[in-house]
Amino acid sequence: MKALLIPGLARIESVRDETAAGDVKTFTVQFLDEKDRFDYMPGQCAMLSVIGVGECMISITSSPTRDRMQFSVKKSGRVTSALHELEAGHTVGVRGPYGNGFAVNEWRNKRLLFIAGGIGLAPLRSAINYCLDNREDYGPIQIIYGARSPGDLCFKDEIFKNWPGFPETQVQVTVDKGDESWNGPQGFVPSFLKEIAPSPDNAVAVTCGPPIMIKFVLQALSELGFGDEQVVTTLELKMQCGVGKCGRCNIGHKYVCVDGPVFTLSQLRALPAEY
Amino acid sequence: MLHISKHNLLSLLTHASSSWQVFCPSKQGSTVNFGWFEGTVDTVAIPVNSCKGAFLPQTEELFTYRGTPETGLSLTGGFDGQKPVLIFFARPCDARALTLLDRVFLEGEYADDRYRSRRARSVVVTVGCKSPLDTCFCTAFGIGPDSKAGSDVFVYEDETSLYFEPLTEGGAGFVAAHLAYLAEGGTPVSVMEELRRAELPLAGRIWVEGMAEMLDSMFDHPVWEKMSARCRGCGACTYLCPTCYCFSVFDAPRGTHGKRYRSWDSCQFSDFMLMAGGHNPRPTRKERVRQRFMHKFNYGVKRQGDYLCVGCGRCIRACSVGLHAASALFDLKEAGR
Amino acid sequence: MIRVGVFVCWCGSNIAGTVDVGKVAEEAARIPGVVHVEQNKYTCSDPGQDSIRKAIKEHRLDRVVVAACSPRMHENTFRKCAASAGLNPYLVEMANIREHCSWVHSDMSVSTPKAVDIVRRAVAKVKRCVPLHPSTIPVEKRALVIGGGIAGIQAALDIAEAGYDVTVVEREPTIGGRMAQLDKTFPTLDCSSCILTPKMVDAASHPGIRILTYAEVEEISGYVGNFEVRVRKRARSVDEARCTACGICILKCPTSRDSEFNMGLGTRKAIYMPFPQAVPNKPTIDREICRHFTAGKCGICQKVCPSGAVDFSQEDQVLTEKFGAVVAATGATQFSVEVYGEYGYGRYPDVITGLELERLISSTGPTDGKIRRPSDGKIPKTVVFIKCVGSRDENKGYPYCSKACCMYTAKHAILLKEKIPSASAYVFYMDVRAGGKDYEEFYKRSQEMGTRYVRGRVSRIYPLDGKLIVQGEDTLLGERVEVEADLVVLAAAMVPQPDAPEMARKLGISYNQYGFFSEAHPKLRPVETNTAGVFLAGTCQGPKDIPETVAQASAAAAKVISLFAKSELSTNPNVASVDESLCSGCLWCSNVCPYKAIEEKIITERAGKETVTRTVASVNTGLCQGCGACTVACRDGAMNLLGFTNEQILAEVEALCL
Amino acid sequence: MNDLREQLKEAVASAFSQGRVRSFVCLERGFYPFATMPAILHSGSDADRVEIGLADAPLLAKYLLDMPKPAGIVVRSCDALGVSRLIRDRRVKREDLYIISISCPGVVDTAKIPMSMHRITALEKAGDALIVHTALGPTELPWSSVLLDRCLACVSGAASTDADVVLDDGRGKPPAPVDYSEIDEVEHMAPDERYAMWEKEFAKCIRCFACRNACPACSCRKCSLDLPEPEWLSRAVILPEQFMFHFTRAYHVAGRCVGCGECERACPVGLPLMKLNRKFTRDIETLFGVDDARIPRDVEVLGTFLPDDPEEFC
Repeated sequence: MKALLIPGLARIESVRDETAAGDVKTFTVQFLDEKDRFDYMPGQCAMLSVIGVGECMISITSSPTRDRMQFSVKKSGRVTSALHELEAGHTVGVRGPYGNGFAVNEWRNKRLLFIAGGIGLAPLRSAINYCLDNREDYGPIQIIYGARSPGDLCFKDEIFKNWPGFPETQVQVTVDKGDESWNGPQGFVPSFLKEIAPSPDNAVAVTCGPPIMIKFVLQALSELGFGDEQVVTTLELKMQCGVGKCGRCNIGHKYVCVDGPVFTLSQLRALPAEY
Repeated sequence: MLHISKHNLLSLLTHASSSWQVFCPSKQGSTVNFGWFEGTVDTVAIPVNSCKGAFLPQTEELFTYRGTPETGLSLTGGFDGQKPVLIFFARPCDARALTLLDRVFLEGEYADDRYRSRRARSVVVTVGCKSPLDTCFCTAFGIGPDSKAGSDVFVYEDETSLYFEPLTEGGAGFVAAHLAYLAEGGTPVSVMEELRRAELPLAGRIWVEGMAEMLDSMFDHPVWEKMSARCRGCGACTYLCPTCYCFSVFDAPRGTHGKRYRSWDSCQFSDFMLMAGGHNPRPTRKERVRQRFMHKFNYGVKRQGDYLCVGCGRCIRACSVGLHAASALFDLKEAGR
Repeated sequence: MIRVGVFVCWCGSNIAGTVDVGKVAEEAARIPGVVHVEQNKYTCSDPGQDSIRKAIKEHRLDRVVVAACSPRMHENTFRKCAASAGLNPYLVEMANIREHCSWVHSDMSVSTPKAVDIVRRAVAKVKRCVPLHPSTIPVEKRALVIGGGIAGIQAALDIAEAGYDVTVVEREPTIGGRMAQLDKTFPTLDCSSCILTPKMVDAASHPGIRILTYAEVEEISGYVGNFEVRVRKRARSVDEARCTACGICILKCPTSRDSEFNMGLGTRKAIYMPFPQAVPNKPTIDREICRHFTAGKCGICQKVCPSGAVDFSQEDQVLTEKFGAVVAATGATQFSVEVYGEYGYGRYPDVITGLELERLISSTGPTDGKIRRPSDGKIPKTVVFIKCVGSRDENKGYPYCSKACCMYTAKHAILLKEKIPSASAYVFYMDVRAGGKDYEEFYKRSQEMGTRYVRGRVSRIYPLDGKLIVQGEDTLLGERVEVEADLVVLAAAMVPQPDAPEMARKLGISYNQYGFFSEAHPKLRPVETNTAGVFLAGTCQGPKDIPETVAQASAAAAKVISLFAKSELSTNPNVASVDESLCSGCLWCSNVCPYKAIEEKIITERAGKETVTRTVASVNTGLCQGCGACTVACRDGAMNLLGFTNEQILAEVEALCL
Repeated sequence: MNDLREQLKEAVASAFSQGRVRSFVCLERGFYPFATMPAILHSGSDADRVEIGLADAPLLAKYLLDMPKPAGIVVRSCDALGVSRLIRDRRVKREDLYIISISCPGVVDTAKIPMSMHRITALEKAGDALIVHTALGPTELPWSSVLLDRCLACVSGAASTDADVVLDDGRGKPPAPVDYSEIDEVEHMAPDERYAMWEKEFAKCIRCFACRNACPACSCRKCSLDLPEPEWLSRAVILPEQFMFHFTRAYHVAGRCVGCGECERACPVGLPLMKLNRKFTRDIETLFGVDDARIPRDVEVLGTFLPDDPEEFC
């Protein structure tokens, strides 16, 4: 029987700085032992270990349609800070996949609206690339992304070069506050979203970002006529086991690690607001 | 029924400890606690702690590592099956509690390998509760002094002897292995009767019928504020509770080697949910006390199909300010009327 | 990722002779985070330092461990070295494998693994070091000298000569101190007033020196470069500007008391000048005895004063001023010799102390320089001197040596012979300590002049027929000695001023078990205190004679001058720092801080829906000396000493306990 | 007793009606009719709930930390020391408090009532006896045999005078004589024997922090032992960490322990924590010449630097 809480070891193949401040890095990893490797779906997570420091739950930002597993990590606590110290060639622990992931199969033939703020694009990126790699299965894709400043935008290659090149794919980027290099839109994501006013017809809106942004995005979506079933978001809570045992990340009787992290707005509304 | 004179019990346990890891109550300082057998056993008192530690140790090594992330690592996490666990003198509530923990750790997509391997060949020997305490209210949860759920062997106790009733194959195996210590003859009918008749003083006051459904609409009820006001925020109730199982995982590095452990944790601790960025979804005692009792009486029912409480009364004895499952059930009942 | 470079020093054979340096280097390379290791014969040498600079650049080192000697020795060297290569100097850590290892072990098989442990400790710490930056504080270039004795005068003159303003605060009505009371000074026998008076006048007339007499320091706050001092200038009831020092008031004053200056051997008036050469040369009214103040009568002085300078309504003045540095020159006093009941001081008028003899010899003294015994005014023929009265005596006095007594007793014996050639002098002594230039010769001279030195203690003195019978034992001859003396002089120990502890509290400095102020280091920082900006001069720090006092005063002045030579001070960044989010505001840190560097601060923050204020500790980084007392008093773990944080120290402990 | 309770209810109600307090902490009837538990009142109309507390009365001082101020509290002398501790530790301000002190004849420890008497229906104090009413009828026990350990070392059962209202019915327990024989016993053990004793005790510790959370001297905003970084105490519940925890706890309250014994009462596994605390208390009394080291003072023996502190290490 597979040991539940023991990670597989993986080698960091490359580390990429995403932001100007250096507070977000994308790690590409490769398992050292093939038997530790696992398949996953967009939106699923894994427990990333810096052995000797600890573990934390990180969403997998790569798409299963691509061959390398990637994690984008914002430096915020002990483990993520230690992770940021690591370089290519170093070893991390990875166990997973955990969580439900996005219902990408249910999205087929729908219009997809991805709304992200800051590092919140990391889990959506997995779904975006998955859908783009299966482009013909999905309707028009609209990506609305914002960050505090131009330097805080993640995955710049993809948002500016790669994704806009796909058919029927639109990427709209805003920043809270621009600088001399910036000539794009300026403003918060929720108001940007309201200006763009995407149609709710046959659409799924997927959003992830800082809690305050999500709060107003959800409001805006509802104003735009999106029903609760059409709105999908991912949650983050403190997790220790990832497998629904440690009793920590519950919201009501749901555990974010096994029942989430992806919830529709209607599911969320049925849960106590304790997150 | 096979029985043993109480005088011979220690010899039986000593013998058992060659094939089993025996977990039993014994006097330690001023209290009687469950622990690994070290030559003494207490057959009278209901231990302060529960026997969950035999399967979910308070601190348990997950793996040892050598090396560093920079220079390369190797992990050794082998958990080889040791001797099977023998719980000796569980109470019916304890035995029942183990079945609830089983639902958490053995069912669903992810089974806990360690818990499972300890539990797999374990034998639970339960003694009928002849003299329940003022703090006992197991009957509220359909358990009673003679309940056999979760037990492999049930023991009836009279003044001089213990009568062993094997209930499962594992229990029969245990009895068979100790026939040399057991004598045949007699059925302790009077004890059985006594157990059936035993009254629990709290039974009339505690009410759980429909509690789970009632709590569905009580998440924002002011009663939580009132209940939690006296909470001191320690973890005594959760650590001594036979059905609480929360844990956390942490690393203990020692230079270029170290260990990863898991240890019990308590939802009553202020930093239980504290996130790296400083956000705490349960910032005050109100949320934490609510979490504890909602988990026991609502979430547990939805997830594991039953109340995560067996009325053992350990939290009543543990809490220095009278905030426990019984008072909570009582207060919630009043509030939900 | 943190990149540590480890530089293992041979220190010639100092380390390499007992520690397998190669092995240490090899093990160091295995410590996580260490990316570069090298060995040097002498790391502190120019080539050694160059190799560090080169390695920092080549290997992109962001932390440096030098495994060499004590940080006392070369931490600064290597910090500067790292700084010159662009690395913050506080990212350097010393691993002391010399004093802590090679020098105390002889067995290489023991010392090598220990050296490895020490290096591992240093690496563990340096990995948790963060860049620290000194901040700067301005310097108020005015000095305060407390005490106007010879030490204070000398320090004030030296500082003023360098061009900085000095204020001297003296609690007596005049400056001059103890030295003014002395007659002649050893070993050259020049007249004390002849050499002191010009200095007093120099000080008084120096444009850079302001003298506040009859004044006391009440409170000192602030820190180096920025002390705020409150001085109470007591009312002397005489308008100094108007007074011409004609002296008529003194002449006419009807009230008198024992003169402090003459050690009670004469009297002075209620309006008085302690001695004729007093500076300032203005009288003072002693309100304790003046009949105008005690009885509301008299007022003669005011009536006779030709210039209308007597002002009974004068009030104390309280001045609050800023100073950049403080020199404590508060002096010492004389041991109360009454405790030696066997000597009969206080009971027999002709048993006197050395200072009293000074007044009897002095031409300005009560006997106009004639040595007369107090009881009957007769010229003494036989004088017995007893040394170490209160010194070197743990039972009745103090264990320390008062240092000046051997020489002044020799001086007294010489002066006695000079004034009364027929007199004979006996000196009872324990040892004669005559270390000092020309001191031994001076002592010899007193012997040559006929002074009889008796090694031994005096057991009893009693009066008989107008004489004092001095009984003792000559321990060299092993026989009892009995001297019929006319006068007995006790060489009383020099002891701290009774209010020295209070002054130390005001200054925020420490003092020893007797009450002498403590210097920062007995050898290497003899005039500095543990409070930056406060310096010591003279006998407040310990018994001294005049040459030593003057030398120390000049040294203290030099320290003040070098402090003032900087336009601003850079502060030690190894100071305490409060994590306000953890601080519970109990302020134990403040209570245990020897430097008064922690005060309370009220902060406002959101707690749920309410805005609350709460108290936290706040460190004045100018005052903080980085002693760390607060960090151990802090239960919350909120107080950290930068450069020695809890985290760093725990990391070290952990590295050593692997 | 009833008189005292009536006076107390009145005093609490009037503290609210006069606008002296926004909240009040006192005891109220517990789940078991004979026991009491803490209650935090927010209005004078709740004053009827106030109980004196015959048995198992928890100490209340520490609740003041989180209560809306000005806050009222009912104290017996042991609790008054706790309040004083919090004031001296500057965790609460005296001017934010409204203190009602009551005299106390001692508090019954229901755990000391013999097992066979369980099914208690009521407890009653009658002179020097406790009458235990059970399903089988009443039984009398000597009053002193059933008191909480802290009452056996009581500073004084009289109502403390540093209070806004003093309610003393004259039935307070007389001060207990100082008795350190228990500490002597431990001190006289051979080191190995002593170590073995503590090892056995600490091994029982489940690290629930009940002792810390009950202690009026443990009032840090955030306990340093809870900090993830630096990790003073590992989460591992293994013997060396148990020593680390208990020694740290004892050292952190050294010189500040008020001897209330609430830690020991709160400990669910019965650790003899007061043996550690009282050792410190006694040491401070003998080493520093303090009279009764449990009583908080303005100048803390271990928390003050005086320039004339001897500098023996120089």
